Amino acid sequence: MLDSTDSYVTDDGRTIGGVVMEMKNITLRFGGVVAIKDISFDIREGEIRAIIGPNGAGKSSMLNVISGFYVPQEGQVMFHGKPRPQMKPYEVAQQGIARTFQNIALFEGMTVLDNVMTGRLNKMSSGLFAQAIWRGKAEQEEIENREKAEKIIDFLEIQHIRKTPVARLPYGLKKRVELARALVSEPSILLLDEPMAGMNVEEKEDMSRFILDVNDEFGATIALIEHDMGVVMDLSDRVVVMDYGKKIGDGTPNDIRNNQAVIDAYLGVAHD
Amino acid sequence: MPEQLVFAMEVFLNGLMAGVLYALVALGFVLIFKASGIFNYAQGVMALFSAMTLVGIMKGQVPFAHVINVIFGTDVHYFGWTVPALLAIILTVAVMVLFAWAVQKYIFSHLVGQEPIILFMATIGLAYFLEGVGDLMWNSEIKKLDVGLPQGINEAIDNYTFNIFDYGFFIDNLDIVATLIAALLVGGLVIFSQYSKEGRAMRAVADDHQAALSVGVSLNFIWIMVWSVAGFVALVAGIMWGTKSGVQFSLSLIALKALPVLMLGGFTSIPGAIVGGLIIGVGEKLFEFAIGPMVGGATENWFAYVLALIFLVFRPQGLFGEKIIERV
Amino acid sequence: MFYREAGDFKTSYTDDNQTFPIKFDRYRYYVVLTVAFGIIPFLINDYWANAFLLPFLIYSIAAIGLNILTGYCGQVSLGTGGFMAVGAYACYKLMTAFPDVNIFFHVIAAGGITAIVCTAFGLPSLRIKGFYLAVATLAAQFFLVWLFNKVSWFYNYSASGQINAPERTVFGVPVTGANTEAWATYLFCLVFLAISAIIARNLTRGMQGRKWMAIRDMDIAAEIIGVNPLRAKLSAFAVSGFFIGISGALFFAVYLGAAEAGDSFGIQKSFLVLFMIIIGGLGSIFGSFAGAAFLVLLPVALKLVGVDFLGWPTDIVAHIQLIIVGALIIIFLIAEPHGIAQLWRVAKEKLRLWPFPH
Amino acid sequence: MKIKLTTMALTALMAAGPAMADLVFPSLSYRTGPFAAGGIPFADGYADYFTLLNERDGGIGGVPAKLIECETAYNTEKGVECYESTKDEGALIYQPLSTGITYQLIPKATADGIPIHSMGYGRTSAKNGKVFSHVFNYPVNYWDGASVGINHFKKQAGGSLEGKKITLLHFNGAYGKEPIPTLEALSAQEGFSLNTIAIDYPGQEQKSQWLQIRRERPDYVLFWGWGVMNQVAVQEASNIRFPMENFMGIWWSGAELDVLPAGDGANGYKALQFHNVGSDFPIFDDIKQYVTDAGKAAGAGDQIGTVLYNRGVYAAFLAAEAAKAAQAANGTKEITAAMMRDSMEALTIDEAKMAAAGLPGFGPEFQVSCENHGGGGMAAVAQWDATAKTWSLISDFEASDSGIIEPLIMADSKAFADENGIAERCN
Repeated sequence: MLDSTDSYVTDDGRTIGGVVMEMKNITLRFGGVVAIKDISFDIREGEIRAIIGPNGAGKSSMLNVISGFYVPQEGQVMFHGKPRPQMKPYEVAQQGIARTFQNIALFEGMTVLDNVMTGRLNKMSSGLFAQAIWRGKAEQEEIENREKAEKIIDFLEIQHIRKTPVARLPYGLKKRVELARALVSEPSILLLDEPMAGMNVEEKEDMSRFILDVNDEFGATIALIEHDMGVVMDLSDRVVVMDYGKKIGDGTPNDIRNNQAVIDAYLGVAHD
Repeated sequence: MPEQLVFAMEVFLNGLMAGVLYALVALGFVLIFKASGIFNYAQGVMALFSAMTLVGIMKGQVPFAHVINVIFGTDVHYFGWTVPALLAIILTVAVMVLFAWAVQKYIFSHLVGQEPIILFMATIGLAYFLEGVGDLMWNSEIKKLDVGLPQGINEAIDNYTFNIFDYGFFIDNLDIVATLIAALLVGGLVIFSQYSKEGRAMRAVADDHQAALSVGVSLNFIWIMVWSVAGFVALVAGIMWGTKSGVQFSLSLIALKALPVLMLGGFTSIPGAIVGGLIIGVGEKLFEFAIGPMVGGATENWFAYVLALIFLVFRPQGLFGEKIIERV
Repeated sequence: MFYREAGDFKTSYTDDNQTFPIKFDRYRYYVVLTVAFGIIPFLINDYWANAFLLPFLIYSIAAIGLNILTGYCGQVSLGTGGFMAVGAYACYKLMTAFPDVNIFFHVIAAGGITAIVCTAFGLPSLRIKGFYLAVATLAAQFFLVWLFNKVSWFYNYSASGQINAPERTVFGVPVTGANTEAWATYLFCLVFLAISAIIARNLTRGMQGRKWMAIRDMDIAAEIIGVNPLRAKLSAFAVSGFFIGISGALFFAVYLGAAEAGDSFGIQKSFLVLFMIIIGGLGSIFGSFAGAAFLVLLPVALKLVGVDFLGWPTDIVAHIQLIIVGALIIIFLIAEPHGIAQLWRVAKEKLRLWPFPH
Repeated sequence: MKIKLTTMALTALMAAGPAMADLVFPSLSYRTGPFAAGGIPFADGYADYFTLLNERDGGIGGVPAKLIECETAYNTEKGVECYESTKDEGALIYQPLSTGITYQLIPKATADGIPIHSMGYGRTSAKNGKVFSHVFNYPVNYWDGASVGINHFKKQAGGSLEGKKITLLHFNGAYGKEPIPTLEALSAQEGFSLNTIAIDYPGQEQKSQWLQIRRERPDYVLFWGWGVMNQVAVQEASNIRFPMENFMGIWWSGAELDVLPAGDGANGYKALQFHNVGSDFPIFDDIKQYVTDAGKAAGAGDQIGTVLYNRGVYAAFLAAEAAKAAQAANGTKEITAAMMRDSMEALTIDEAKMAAAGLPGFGPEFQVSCENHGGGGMAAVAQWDATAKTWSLISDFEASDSGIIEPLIMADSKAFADENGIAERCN
């Protein structure tokens, strides 16, 4: 058993650090419905952590708890070993947690470039007045942000649609733009909500490659939700399995593959 | 009983009566909004237009007389006949149905799927258009409207309350009639939407356009119907207000009285419109009674909005509006 | 070929971030500026200034203000008339209280005061959305007008409740009061419009604009990626109020010269400015100009045609004017819901390809 | 299709040609908008009077009067546009017909040297000609109205208002607040208690106000309303059975259209007037003969003799008289706005002039001077007879209490002069 501060090196040579975020006995209810029931798990620095489960298992709700959009009735989110006080979603984002959404949540009225640039909003320190006259620091920061954004745009290979309004893009590209928007904020933890949902095999391969590259090149910790077991098993270092709001498995892909509860959930054994 | 309390009771009752009329106007908004997502700013002008049409038909006015006279150099004003009130009302309803059809065919069938604000703007354009047409058609004089509704203080209530409180309450007969008619109208609408085939189709459309389409409900027909019903409601409101003040431009401004009611009651709820109307009616009258004299009076216009605003801050979807669940 | 962007390469991000990245646009912009500042002042007369140019300039500022709030930040407001009244009355109080300070600063200060008031009335926007908010802003409209009517301090206790703009000069040239020259009032307003447009453009092309648009397009997602909705919305209300306040101050002091809250800043003003930005184009600075020009010019043009040219009775013309304005609004919305600005963009694309349509 | 419009267009085009010699009278009318019903008869009367002069007398002193009508819809911005579009046509006098537009035109017209006549509206303190060189508000203003009204009630009460309760019910805006200072001063002098109740635009709903009146039982109610406010107020007064003879409106709340919708309930309602009512004057025969029957009437022709039509005629009559006097004084038929102004400042209206114009006893006799641009401040009280459906004057034109009003006018005009750095004239 690893300690929360221990680090180790994976088979493909990446270093996985200590625990950066820990969910402690999270319970979330909507009225009478229990979406998440007493779930605990942790995320380590530099790892790719997957949360899987059938529809309605509470995966997205879990992600929403992490990004501060839902406030759990019970339990605690530990961040860097300290309990995180209740905060607004934008404050969570300011701590370096970026995310994408299951049903793409891009800003449809803006161009790809503007969408990506928006991801850097927390890196901008000049005030309203400085921006109004567009001189000095405001202009400098704008250029810096643009350079960073262009790097990400190059990296995700979406240069050609830079100035296209997002509303005109096909689904797969939109997903990529959303990833770019999250990446450009240089997050310490990146939350991906079904990054490959609705994609064809080719697009899925592309996306998997991007996720691995992001983890590798930017050293980002990634927590992702995915439906597609196959992809998840190949991608992730550790997997949490949820079903009906409960955690039914947690471990390396190999552990999960052999976990009877998981197999039952996925093969549809009747709940009793 | 202390005098002020007695006065407050009188104000309260009158507020309720005023509230019923507000609710009536608000109802027209709700019907259209529920079925088609259109926030119909023209509702007030529709009230004016329908009341003008009613008077015009009753008096046998020649439509567009002024324009005709100017173009052809003629001097026609009246056909020389008069039409009984009931028949005139039926004819006016027919005009409003025709109007509903035209609105649907020439405007909103071309705007399907647009954003709400675009639809809203279109109704403001419609309001301008209708205002211009109405004046050209029936001229801009103040027209006396008399379809036989009683007016003036209700003696019975005056005497009755005088015996109890030593102060006779003032309740206008017109308000009592208006309340009864509004109640009948609302009851009728509820029965219509619950029990008739068209009514059920209307509710189906309100719930889910796509689903309603897929089970074979004609959206076009429903929308025309909803606009017609709203036109009818506008006519009733126009008659009530027009009886008191004569039919004139300011009837179109009663829409502004209905907006706070909508905020309070929710844009999609018929009971909301009624309860909201009553709350606004009573609230603004009581505020004017209690606080008005201290701040110089004439508070009703803004107080209705402020009341609705305060309310909304605590309940953003209105009184009966559907609860907003935010998801990502 | 009339409109060219090929061969116009950018070598730095600064170049690419310009307001008019395309050379052709930039030249046209300089031409417009030259005409506006260098030529019109020599041609202008009282009629053109008061019937068209001043209202156009002033409404453009108001439209830019409302466009920031509604077009960029997605918060529909029907309180514009009330906020213009704040600007007007603030300007009046400042003009009469500090007669020695230049009117230029009074107008700016009036904008600042309006920004504060507007922000206060923007607070409910955190809870109330969409049409509910639009109707809620009417509370501001009615309350403010009532207030300016009721509290006689605002109109210096004058018997009539009207406010009158006393004469004030800039560089010795009167811009308010009885003895103004058309060119002076025109230039004075034009300077404010130019400043407003530049500030608005800078704000909307940068990070602040992106935050506003993010809130407009999807407020929940915006909050999750780090936009503070409180600050974004309130800053939009503040900036919008600043411009609307300036326009209200100019409207009263330079254009009308005398005003009364209910008369000059009623709910019709709120609707008019909203029309302007919707017909012009939501979320477009150019659209604010186009919408203001359209709605200021149209009634005057219709009147000229109807009364002066065709000789029709004024009332028929006025009614037909209502019908035409109403019909045009509807036709516009059906033909191009995104306003004149979008028509312009489409036309540019066509021109760029011309004469090779494919 | 024989189109009258085209002929009208042609005449308009031809008229726009070299006919510079005409005497130009712009009419800033409002035949549309919220107050159209009141604006139409006035505009008709104004236009018909000049048409009559042209048709019957060949104009004023032989020069045709040219009326340029411009639609303001009671909207201040349109009013400004109208002013600018007509002033270069040689306009002699403006009657803005709206207090808001008057306020805007005061500085503009003064600078352009064109006189303004705001008859029974506008800025009350413009009566002080020392400060307002180009603005005239003869024969009467709102403060006179308030004073005459109170005097009437005083007479009605048997000579004293001591201990009486009087309520001012008013439009919640500049116009409605005008009489308050006068009434406050009068209340101190006469010993009645004054209460003011405001009604917000548009005034469609006045339940609160009338419940308050019913509770407080004032002895008299004075009323400053306009538009739908008038009809509703009269109706509500009759609903609560307020004694109509104790309810009096200002001259903008005293036309047929204000009382007709209330039917019999309006019987006995009073209103102040500064000109006579009814169609029993020789001029109306001429108007019928030369204007209406000749198909040249501005409106439908059914407004003749109504209060607001008569007011339009009266306004036109006063303008025409001033123009006539200017022609005589300057020995030229083609007068300018400056001559018009000088003539207005020396205008005398007496019975002879009125009778000569076919308007015997139509208005008060008065004189205008450099110091006094407001005339004699005389008004009469009219009462409505619901059975006969007519207004009739029940008093003579009586003067207001100038001891109360003069100091108020001086104070307000001085404030304006100070704010705008105007030096007093007439010294």
